[in-house]
Amino acid sequence: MAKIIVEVALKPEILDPQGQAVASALPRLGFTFATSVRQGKRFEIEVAGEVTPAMLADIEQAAQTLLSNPVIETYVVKVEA
Amino acid sequence: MAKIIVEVALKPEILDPQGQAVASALPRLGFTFATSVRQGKRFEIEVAGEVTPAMLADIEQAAQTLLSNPVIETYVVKVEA
Amino acid sequence: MKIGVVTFPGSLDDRDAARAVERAGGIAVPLWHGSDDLKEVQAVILPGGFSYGDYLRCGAISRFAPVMKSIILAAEHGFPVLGICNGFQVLTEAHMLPGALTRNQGLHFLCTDQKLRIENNESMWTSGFEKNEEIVIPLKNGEGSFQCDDETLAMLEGEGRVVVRYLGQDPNGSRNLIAGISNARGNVVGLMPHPEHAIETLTGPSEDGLTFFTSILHQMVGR
Amino acid sequence: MSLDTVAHAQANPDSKQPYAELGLKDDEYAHIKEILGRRPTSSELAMYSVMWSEHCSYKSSKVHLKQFGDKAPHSDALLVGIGENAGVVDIGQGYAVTFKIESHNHPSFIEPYQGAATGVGGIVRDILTMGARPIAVMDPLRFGPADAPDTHRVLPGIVAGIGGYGNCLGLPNLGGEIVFDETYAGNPLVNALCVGVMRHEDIKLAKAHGTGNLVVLFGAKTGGDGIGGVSVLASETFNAAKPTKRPSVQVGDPFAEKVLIECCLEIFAADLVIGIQDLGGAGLSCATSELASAGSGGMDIQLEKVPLRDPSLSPEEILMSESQERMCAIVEPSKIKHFLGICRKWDVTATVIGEVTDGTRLNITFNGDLIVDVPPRTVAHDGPVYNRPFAEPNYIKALPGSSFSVPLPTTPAEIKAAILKLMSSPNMADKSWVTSQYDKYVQGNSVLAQPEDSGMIRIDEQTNLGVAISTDANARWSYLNPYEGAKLALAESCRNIAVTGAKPLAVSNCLNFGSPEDPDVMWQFAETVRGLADACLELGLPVTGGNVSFYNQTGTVAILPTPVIAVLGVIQDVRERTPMGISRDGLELFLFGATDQNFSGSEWAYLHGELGNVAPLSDLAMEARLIELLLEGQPLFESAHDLSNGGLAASLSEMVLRHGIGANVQLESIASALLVETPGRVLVAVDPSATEAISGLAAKFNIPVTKIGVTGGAELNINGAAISITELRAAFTETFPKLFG
Ligand SMILES: Nc1ncnc2c1ncn2[C@@H]1O[C@H](COP(=O)(O)OP(=O)(O)O)[C@@H](O)[C@H]1O
Ligand SMILES: [Mg+2]
Repeated sequence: MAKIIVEVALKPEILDPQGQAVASALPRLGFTFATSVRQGKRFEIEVAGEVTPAMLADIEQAAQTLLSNPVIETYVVKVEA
Repeated sequence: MAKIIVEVALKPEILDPQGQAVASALPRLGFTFATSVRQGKRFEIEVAGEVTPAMLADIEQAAQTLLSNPVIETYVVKVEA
Repeated sequence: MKIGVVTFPGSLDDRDAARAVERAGGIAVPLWHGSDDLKEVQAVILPGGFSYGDYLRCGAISRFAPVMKSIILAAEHGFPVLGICNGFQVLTEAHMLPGALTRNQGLHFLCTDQKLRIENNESMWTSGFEKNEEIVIPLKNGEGSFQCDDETLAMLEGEGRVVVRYLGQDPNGSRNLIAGISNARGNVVGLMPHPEHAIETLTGPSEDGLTFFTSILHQMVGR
Repeated sequence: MSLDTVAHAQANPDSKQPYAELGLKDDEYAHIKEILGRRPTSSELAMYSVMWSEHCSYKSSKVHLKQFGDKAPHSDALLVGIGENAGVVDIGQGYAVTFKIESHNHPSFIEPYQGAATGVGGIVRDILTMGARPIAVMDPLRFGPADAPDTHRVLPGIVAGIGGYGNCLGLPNLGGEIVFDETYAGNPLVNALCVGVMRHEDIKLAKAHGTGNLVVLFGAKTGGDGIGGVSVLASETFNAAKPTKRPSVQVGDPFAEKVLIECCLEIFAADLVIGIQDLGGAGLSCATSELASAGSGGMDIQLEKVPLRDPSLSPEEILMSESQERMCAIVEPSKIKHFLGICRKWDVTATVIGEVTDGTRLNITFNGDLIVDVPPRTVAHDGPVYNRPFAEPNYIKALPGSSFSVPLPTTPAEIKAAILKLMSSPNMADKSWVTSQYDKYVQGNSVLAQPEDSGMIRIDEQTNLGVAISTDANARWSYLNPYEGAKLALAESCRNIAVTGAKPLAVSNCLNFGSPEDPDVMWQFAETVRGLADACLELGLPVTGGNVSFYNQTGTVAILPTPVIAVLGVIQDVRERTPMGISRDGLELFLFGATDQNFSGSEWAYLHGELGNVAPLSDLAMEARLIELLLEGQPLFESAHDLSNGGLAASLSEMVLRHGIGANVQLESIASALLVETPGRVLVAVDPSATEAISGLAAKFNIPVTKIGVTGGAELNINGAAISITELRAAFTETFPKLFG
């Protein structure tokens, strides 16, 4: 049983109110380390059996159409051990 | 300028309706690869200067108190190149 | 009888909660999130809304507000606190109540007239109800699904700390249809539905909500 | 990087400029040169191009919209009329109400959630700008066929976006419309209405007065949002090498807007602004030029002071950015400290970016270099005006004669089947899948909300003064006859107000059409405006403002002409309002108004693939009498419901479903009476003791009345066709969940 991770992030030029909310909360709590925060999504997908190239192509496709919104987001697919 | 990633996931025993919605949408779109899907969050934090142990301790602390809710979530902190 | 109503940035139902307090016969005192001064109120309501936009987790940022420090401290000594919707979320984030409120199972914001049963009429905020009384008040939220681990659930049920339960069709996937709970002492109560929107039939589905506010006023007078 | 300063423009008169790419015509560009006596700088070109666009200048519609002023009836209620951000009407007791409706159609097609969300954000800022506290929103929507794949992409996103933004602002959503039609398939309509309330003395205007007063920009930081056209310019003229990657989508931040609202209201309460303007389309270009143009002098702006989210923005882009959640205020120097203090309290970024001058020019510098030097009026108010050609389209001439028929039910079995078919069709079915995603309770003053005929809000808790609002359009009638269509939409909206017991007071509108360059569409538009202006005059209602949305088409196919009319009414005591649902057994049902046999444009015809030929003719004198009847008879009515789409069948079904109390109805000429949509009709339920009073009313106002049945039981029974409420409810409620999950 393998695990696929799809990370979805807002394109850098798109406003990220969620990340901003975190960025402005941090210093109020005394945390000064961050110069910027962006918030994205992370999908952990368990797949049965081996990860084949055909399956990866499918996952790419799903990441592009369902898991992310290409108008405002980008995605990365990663295969975990 | 370094980048820190904090990944936050729902604990396995906590209901994840978003992940479930994705899991049931996939086969409707003809994607049959997934046996389970969980949806989590991913914070990309840019920090100024080098990542010191003191800073990492701070980030741990922020991840635990602000970025995640230990009642329902777990987190991982990663330093990116 | 003075009851404080806290305004966080993004609070929405603060004026409604104040109106409910006044209608019940109390005096509503506005409290500001940025000040730890509780202005000598005898109880506090954390109202509904989207504090800080609720972009991270609902209530996650508000719980660090200066006013919360005072409230947490006072509550440990029996000071009555009612968290409604976002207020409930703040209370769980602040670990004043167990569990957490998560995304509705249907994944949509849901605004509906919700049937409920009062499971516990011994808390400071529900003492005016009959036990097992059935009421209808609005439910409106996107993240109202009450979740906790099995052990916590057993404890809440075992100690009778489930204050209000959903009746009829499950609105959001909450464990054991939990709509509201209290702390062990019964002074801190969190509710997902909105009693402050059911205080007159002109603008709400019933007047059932008013009893939450008259309950606390009677409790305080009795002291 | 070289800056195209005024001096540079003077020294290089022949530099080629990408005016055509920015949407300016040759003669418009020549006119700009004439105004300035030189070629514009790139910043000036950017400002003119966006302010002279159809969207901002109303260049195709202006000549027609004039009628709203020319034909305006006298109205004592109008405190601020057309021309400001939103009109303001007097509702008595010292209260003023402002309302406006605007479109966000195209952005919602591109990115449904954010497009709809920012649509709500924009209209709310227009209302706030007038000095008012926003108190409610509404959302008339149009989509392609309910089962079309793209509808499944756009509808859930648009609904979630409207809810996501409006709920987070704490604005109850009181109503709207959801209509499906093929012509909206590639071009959904997202119109958003906001209403706000203030005391008379708190009305604010977008004017920059007083030399030395400060120009303050406050709210969100400026990013590269929504400046597509202008990035063309930035990259073409200067630094083609720079990677200008500007977002194609604006993202709304409702929390930022919520604190902006509270911050503004506190600033208004302390009387700290001379003038104020929201930043919407055309951003800072629009706000500065409009404020200066409406004011008494000139204005100096130091553009480098604008706080940026994206430091790579060029001056042209800063001027054009349509970043959301920003406002611009004119503040006296003595009050600036107090002003900035309130902004700090709410964590709102506020920056002084310039001042009002005693000159006549809008001067903008960037790090000391003069990049804009224009007469503000030429940018904001003296844009081009077109008399676009229009002519009656061929399709009108080609409408079929009388050869149009739809099957009509007569037997009980047919009647039952017809009603179930009608009430489960997407246009008629229960909309709670959508409306339950909207908060209708917040603020605690919602007296009526969807599915009632109009939304109603209590304004004053002591006196129970309130307002009612309704939005309506009937695009199929408008297609058949745009002049009558507009009149009928206004009549329907007024009727929706009057059935609740409120008196119609003022009108706003959002006119959604195809391309103005198409003479057919332009004719539809011209006829619509003529019809609406005539109808407003006849009913004595002022138009307080509105919005025009052109270019709503997929390829060469225009949407149905869709003038969405919003009417605001006043009710002295909201406790007296009449709801639509049948509240108890034993009431008598009366139908006011006459029923004819014209099925053109009706829902029943649409369900059979027919449009018909002749739209109903409006009878506004009768509508006015009906409104008076409703207001006078209001104490008698236990419930009242307007007849519109789906005719009597739909209204009866909706009335019995509201509280699950049935009715027994007997109709003559059942076949047509049940499903025809003759305008000017209302159904009321009254106690039997009021029967005589009802005939008295009907006689007094010369409106036909028919007793059609009594309430009670667990079924809707029409001429022997018995439909159990359970069955009817199932048909009515299952459609949307089935379609959208
Ligand atoms: N269809 C219309 N009917 C009446 N007034 C209109 C109409 N369309 C636009 N207006 C008026 O023209 C002015 C400019 O409109 P608009 O550009 O939408 O305003 P804003 O700049 O506030 O967005 C407003 O006062 C508006 O009310
Ligand atoms: Mg405006």
